[in-house]
Amino acid sequence: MTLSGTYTVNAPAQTIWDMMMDPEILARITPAITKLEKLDDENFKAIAEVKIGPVGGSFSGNLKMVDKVQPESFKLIIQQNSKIGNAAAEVNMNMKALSDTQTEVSFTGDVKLSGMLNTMGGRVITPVANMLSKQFFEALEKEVNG
Amino acid sequence: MANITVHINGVPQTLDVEPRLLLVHLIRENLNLTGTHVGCDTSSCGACTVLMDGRSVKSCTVYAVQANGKEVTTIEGLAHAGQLHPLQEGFKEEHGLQCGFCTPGMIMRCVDLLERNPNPTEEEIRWGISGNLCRCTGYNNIVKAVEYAAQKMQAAEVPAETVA
Amino acid sequence: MFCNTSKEIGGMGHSLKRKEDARFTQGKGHYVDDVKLPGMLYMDIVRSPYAYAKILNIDASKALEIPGVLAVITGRDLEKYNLHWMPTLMSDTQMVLPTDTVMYYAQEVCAVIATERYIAADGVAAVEVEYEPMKAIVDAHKALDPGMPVLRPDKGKTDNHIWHWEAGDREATDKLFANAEVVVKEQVYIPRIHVASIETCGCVADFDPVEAHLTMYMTTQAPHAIRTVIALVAGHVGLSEEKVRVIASDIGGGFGGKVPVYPGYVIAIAASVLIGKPVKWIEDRMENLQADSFARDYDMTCELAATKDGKIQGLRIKTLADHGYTDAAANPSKYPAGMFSICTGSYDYGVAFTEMDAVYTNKPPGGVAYRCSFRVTEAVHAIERMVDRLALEIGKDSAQLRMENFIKKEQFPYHSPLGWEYDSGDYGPALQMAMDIVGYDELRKEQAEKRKNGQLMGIGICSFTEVVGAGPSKDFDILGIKMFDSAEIRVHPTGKAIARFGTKSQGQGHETTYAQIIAQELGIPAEHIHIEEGDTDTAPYGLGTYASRSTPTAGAAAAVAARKLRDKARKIAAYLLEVSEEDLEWEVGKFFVKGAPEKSKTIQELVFASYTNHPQGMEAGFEATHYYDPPNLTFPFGSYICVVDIDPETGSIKIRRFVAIDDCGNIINPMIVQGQIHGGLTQGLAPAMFEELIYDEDGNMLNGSFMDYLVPTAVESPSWETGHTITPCPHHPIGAKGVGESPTVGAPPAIANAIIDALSHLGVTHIDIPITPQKVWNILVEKGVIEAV
Amino acid sequence: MIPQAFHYEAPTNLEGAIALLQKYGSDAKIMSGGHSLIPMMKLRLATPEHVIDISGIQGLEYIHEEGGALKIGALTKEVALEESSLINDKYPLIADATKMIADPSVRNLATVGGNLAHGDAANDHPAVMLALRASVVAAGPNGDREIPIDDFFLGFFTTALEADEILTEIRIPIPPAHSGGAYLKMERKVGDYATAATAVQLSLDADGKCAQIGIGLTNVSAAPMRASRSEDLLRGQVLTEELIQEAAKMAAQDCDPNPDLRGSIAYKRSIVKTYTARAIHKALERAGA
Repeated sequence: MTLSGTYTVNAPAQTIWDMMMDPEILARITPAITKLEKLDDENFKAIAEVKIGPVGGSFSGNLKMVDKVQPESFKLIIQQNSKIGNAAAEVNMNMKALSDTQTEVSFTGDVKLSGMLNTMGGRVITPVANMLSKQFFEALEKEVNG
Repeated sequence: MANITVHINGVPQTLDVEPRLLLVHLIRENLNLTGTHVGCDTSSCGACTVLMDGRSVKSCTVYAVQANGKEVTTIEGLAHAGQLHPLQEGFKEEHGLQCGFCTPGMIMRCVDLLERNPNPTEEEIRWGISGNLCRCTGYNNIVKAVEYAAQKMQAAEVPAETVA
Repeated sequence: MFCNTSKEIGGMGHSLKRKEDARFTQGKGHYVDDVKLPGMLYMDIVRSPYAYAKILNIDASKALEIPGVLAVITGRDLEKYNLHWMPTLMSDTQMVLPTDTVMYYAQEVCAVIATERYIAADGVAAVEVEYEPMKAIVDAHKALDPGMPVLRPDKGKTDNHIWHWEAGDREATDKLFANAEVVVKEQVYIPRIHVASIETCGCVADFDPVEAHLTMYMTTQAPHAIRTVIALVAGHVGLSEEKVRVIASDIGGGFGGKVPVYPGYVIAIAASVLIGKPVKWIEDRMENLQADSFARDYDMTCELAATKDGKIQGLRIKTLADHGYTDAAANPSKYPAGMFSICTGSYDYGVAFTEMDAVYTNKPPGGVAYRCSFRVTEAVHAIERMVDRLALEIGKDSAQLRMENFIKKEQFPYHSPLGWEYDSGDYGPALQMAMDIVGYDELRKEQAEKRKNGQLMGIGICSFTEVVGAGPSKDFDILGIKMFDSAEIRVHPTGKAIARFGTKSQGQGHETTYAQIIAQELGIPAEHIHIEEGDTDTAPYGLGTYASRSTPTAGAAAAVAARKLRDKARKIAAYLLEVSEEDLEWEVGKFFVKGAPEKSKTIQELVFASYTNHPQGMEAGFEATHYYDPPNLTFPFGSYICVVDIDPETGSIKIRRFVAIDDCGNIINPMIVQGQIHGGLTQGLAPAMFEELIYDEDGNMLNGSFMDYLVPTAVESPSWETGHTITPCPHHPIGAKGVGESPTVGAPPAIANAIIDALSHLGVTHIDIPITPQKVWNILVEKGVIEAV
Repeated sequence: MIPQAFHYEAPTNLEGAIALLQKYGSDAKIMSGGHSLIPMMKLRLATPEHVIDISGIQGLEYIHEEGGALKIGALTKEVALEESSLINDKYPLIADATKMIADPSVRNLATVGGNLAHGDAANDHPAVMLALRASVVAAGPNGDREIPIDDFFLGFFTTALEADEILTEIRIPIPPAHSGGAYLKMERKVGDYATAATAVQLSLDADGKCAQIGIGLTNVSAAPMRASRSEDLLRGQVLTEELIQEAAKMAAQDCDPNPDLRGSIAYKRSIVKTYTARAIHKALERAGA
């Protein structure tokens, strides 16, 4: 499944970059993530709680941040496991400066789901992903506007 | 654990059950009434159909605690004093079954169907049993079996209380 | 219809009500999940969320902390006993539990044994498995691409090719096609489907450590073969064949899916042996759909050669078969593609050639037949689609084209260009009967009118020839065991009988029809003949029930065994009536003296005498056993016509009528035969319009539950119209042929042909099944009939 | 498929149920008929610690007209709608839709309130209630509040119900004379979620013009949706074939379906178009046009 999203944020690219590089802030703005623990420059341990209507799941796994080109782009490699199935994703994040104060944040990603999540989740996955990305951008904007 | 009393085929049964115990397992495992079957687990096939307060329900998607204080009728409770229910007779007479696995659920569903609509058309029967899957018969003879029972019940005017 | 017994005796031709229905209608059937033994434990299985992955670690500690969880069994545990792999029926090997790698989505990873079903489920949720996912091979075509990972290096493979097989005359066929006036060609894919019997699979393995005896209660179509397989797989750990008892009680539908030995059975046995208690394992529906044997998955390149005026001359089919990660086909023949070479169908022409390659992919193993003799449905689909394709090409009515090319009655026994000897047939009358009932000519006129107004209706025909009753020992075996079947009849002093068989009914009504065969031969009322099957301790050895083989094999055995008894009765009658055997004549139920019919002895008197007053030197009692090795297969046939209406805006398809004329030779019980046909038709409708196992590019199954695997309900299933002709089987003792599967074989092409016929004027020549409204809609958009928004 | 263990409570009145919701917060799930919740629990996709069974609360099963509105108690079972002569005679849209929900045995237990409170755009009642311009009543610690249906469905599986609120009643304005409605649903087989479905409710004025129209769509967006542009186009107009087709096309353009096993985006849009037009026709016919 491919995901993508674009959003214009009222902040310079570098500001956004700094926020994304701060595990505490990243955890705060990324929906569902409850804990992000930095292991080294690239690797994080992540715990997520997803709750949509009656469906819920606790995920844990790794998050890897690679190919960093400050302040333009980086890639996230995510592996999250849960009792109802596992999720693996590769997401390319891009920050394109529109002006000194405006940045276009966009991402494209490929997500693979396995297990029950995949079998039973077909009907709900895309709306959930869209919802989560919307929440992400909203949280990002909120964070920017402080 | 929850303490519940369920009237199964007219007999009150008081038991302590885990809240997550499914009604079908209460019936099959706790009460050893194995005529009610499990076919799909997603309330798609109807093999587990029983009557709860006279209405057909899929007992794989009902918790036993939800049946507390209710009347549950299973296939074993359908015949009275050795006298088969007209549907049981109809399924045999019209060859409305083959492997027999869906049959108890199908019959229980049809009890409810005929209760509400004593003289259904073929179309109404087909929609009426659309939540019960049969892999053997192709449904033609199930329709006939229901028609057989409908005629017989109308002729005899079987009182409602003998089936609920 | 043949029927010469009274209703009281209930021999052949009577629509006797079924004996088994008394218990089934009252909830007294006895299916495997009804088995409850003292101290019984429950098994539940952890399954792979990946289609192809290395298992890095299995951590069962949290599961084992749950009170009531007794054990978690892994492949490493089984490896100690060399039970982690088992042979398949196709001389391949299959994992019982993996030690290193999982090969398909929902494959067994390890098993939790607990005191209760619910606790076992909790245990499964608590086992933590670490995987390293690998890129799965999902597409059978890509499986053969260079550079693809080799899935089965353990088989000495250097690629994913399993076997190549061919039949017919390649050279002559190629030559014919090179010079033919007309050649039509289509790529025809028959998707992966699942039998989805309403009862899933399961077992209770009950090992008695003191006696070293295993009783295996299970849902199997072939109890004897399973016992032998158990002895072969686990003989080295002490499960000796005489100490294994397989009991198959009532079975909630089989359709081929309950022929194989699934890993769960072996794990349950291992668990019972290890723990010394009975262990129950019952699949849920998702496990059943996701991991049990599939059917079909044949991609066929089909070509038909003919003259311009429609004389069919040759057939050429090249197939790619996706077998999943192991070839575990439940195939009763020595040919790797089973009975696919019936693909020349009902038509007489010179040459044919078929070749086939099988490949490994990361999908569950199989296949099974889904209610047909292995690979017949694929063959019939290919030929019946191609005949319609030819009719379209040369502008000839498809019924007429069939009529002109049928093998004629006087040509039987007919030797097909791919090697079968058809025993009997008379195809024209069956098609004509179907055409008359449906009003074929009128329908064609209506269709022409409707096309003028943009309305879409189609008429589809299928005139199939089946090949069932595996099988003659020269061609058919399972693991080397020849495919005879058996009957043992014991008649007790009062003239009441018990008969046991090597087959196993899953709804076919054996308890009734076998009794009718014996009643026919001996004159003992069917009511007083009790039929038993499914217990390997008591029933004679047989290969089981599938491929419509019960009547052709065990049914024949019943007739022959009964005739042995009739011969004995004749001897006793001669002795009692003091005449020579030649002076006696048989009339159902009694022997009488020729010319003096008042001098007679009933079968009951003769049976009683066999216990009380038999001739000196004669063995006492009235028992006979027969193992029947059929001289040939039986070739039932039929012609089906389907009429569909299509909503030109949405692509919705409504089957307006479906007429099925079947010929299965002499009929034992017309009611049961008709019921078999109804059921088979709905199971033919299913893959034609609804069912398909769908995988994504990573090998995840996307529709592994009844919420998305679309088994037709009474609403989708039309009201079937049936009829029959009778062409007795010349070599079967009672002239019967198998019937249970003909409609599943014949219905899909009839439906597909009807839908394609409805669209053929738009230039549509083929659509793969299942033909869904979405597929039809896509075509309507592509052909410019409607516009997408 | 065995659910994870949970604690079970069966309050007999609303106050008790609300108190339990306040006590357990997001660890609790309300269950009425259980036919949305239990399947998810059996798959262990839903693992609530507490299940609050409200089916024993008296007085929430009714179908009657009162004060200009049709009032349906939240615990009213689908089967009651199916068998109600009031619904069958006067609310054909509801009657149409109810017959298409799952299957008869499920309808014997499933409730109207549950169908709405689940917030699933694939359920059939949300589109119906949008078309009927219903409102729902939510009971909470501070009493009742009425929520117009347009404010109720907030997003994917998300409604305006607070964590400590329970849906108790659905209120539907009684349609004036010359009204009609229809529900058309495309499904892969009986009992399936809609590939797409359209609910239409309309009223005609004395001149035969469309005085009011509601169009709701099922399973073609993350949240249940109203085809507002289509409604606006038709309101106040004589419904010509051309206008109806245009409105149907707008609905198809405005919806936002996901491609899945039920169909492609293009196919779902096309079904919306066809069924919207057909449902308008059927509603018109029923309105006596």
